[in-house]
Amino acid sequence: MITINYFGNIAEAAQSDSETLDLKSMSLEDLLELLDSKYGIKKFQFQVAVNRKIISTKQGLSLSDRDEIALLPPFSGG
Amino acid sequence: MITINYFGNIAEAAQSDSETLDLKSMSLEDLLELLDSKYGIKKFQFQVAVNRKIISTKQGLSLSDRDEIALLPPFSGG
Amino acid sequence: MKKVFLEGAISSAFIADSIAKHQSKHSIGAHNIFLGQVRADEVGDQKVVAIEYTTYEEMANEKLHEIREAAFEKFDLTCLHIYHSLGTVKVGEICIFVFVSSPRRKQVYEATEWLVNKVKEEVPIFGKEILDNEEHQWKVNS
Amino acid sequence: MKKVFLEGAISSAFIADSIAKHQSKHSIGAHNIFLGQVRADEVGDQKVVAIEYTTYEEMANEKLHEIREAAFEKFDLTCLHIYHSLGTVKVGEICIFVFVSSPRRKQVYEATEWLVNKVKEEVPIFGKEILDNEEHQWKVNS
Repeated sequence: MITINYFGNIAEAAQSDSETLDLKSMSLEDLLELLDSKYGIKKFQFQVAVNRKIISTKQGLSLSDRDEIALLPPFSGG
Repeated sequence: MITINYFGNIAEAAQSDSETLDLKSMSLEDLLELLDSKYGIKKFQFQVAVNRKIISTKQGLSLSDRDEIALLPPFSGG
Repeated sequence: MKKVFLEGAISSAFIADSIAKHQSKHSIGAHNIFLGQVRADEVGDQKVVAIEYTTYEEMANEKLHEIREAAFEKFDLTCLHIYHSLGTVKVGEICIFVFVSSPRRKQVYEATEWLVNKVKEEVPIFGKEILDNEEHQWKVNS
Repeated sequence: MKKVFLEGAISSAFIADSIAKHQSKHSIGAHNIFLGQVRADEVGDQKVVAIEYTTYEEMANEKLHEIREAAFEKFDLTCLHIYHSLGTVKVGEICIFVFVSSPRRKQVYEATEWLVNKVKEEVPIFGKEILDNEEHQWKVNS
């Protein structure tokens, strides 16, 4: 099971703050394709965090069970 | 009449915050000599303000009636 | 882990209380405080009336911990505090409070500036600007 | 002429009140505050327990007016406030409060630093450090 957290305008598009997908493993690339087909996320600017660390989406990462993914629009604290 | 204001360690040496001298005019240099003979002010580090502006003591200034002199030790606000 | 996130605006009473708590620390000679206040920015013919803040709190707390540690390495500080609002903060109210204390004043300004920039750039906080007409837009830091 | 000199220490309630007064100014986005606190410095085997401040008030007010004007020329500020104690301020208490507000944060740190340095260097204020044993020495800024 993979948890995906949504924030800002992506949470609006997903109409949810969070969901879980019942997958044992998947590449990050495939996950992002899947989410784009569901919510059209590619039109947004965002970074990806895996287990609360920002990672490059180009490094061919494999996600595994219990990973926590977050799609993070540009930070705008302060 | 010339007013002289003392601050910090110079006020301590003069045992006063302020005094007036009944003079119509005098050079600043002579005034400082007079004050040194009374209070030993030359052992202190200080600047001189005439009418609330800091002036150079080397410019041969003549003081006149109603001038307000101040002997200012190093500033230590804050 | 020090608590950073507060629900709603940061009150001047809260700030006063933080200041007062430092009066028993007699090695401190200088404090610097940054406060961010919500501005009534114009957006077309509308105005911002409030910002609603959300965060990815677990990640934000990890990041804030790193930022704190790095600040103590980088600057000569006695203590530092960072507070940020979550939820609704109205125009004129305070949404971020960064508080740095040191024996001497030299580094406090730079330390505060560095901390505020780090929080804005590296901590996952998201601001939703609420407009007059109840529409909204997502805040972008400049 | 704005009032700068206050009798005794500057309380956290006074600071909170100053902050709260700015909440109606909706163009402000950033505040920076500097607070100077009396440190228990060691002097031989004695410690500083308080500082007694005096000033040449007429000259100080003229100088502070010049400094204010120059700060508004130099930095993009909405408002600025400077307060300094006279009389006795005990260890741990606050003796100077400089408060700068601006639409944006960029310049506020530098503006505060510049103002604090100007006050220390150019305003005729004199601090008498009172020691444990009731002796004193005249404060020298570093």
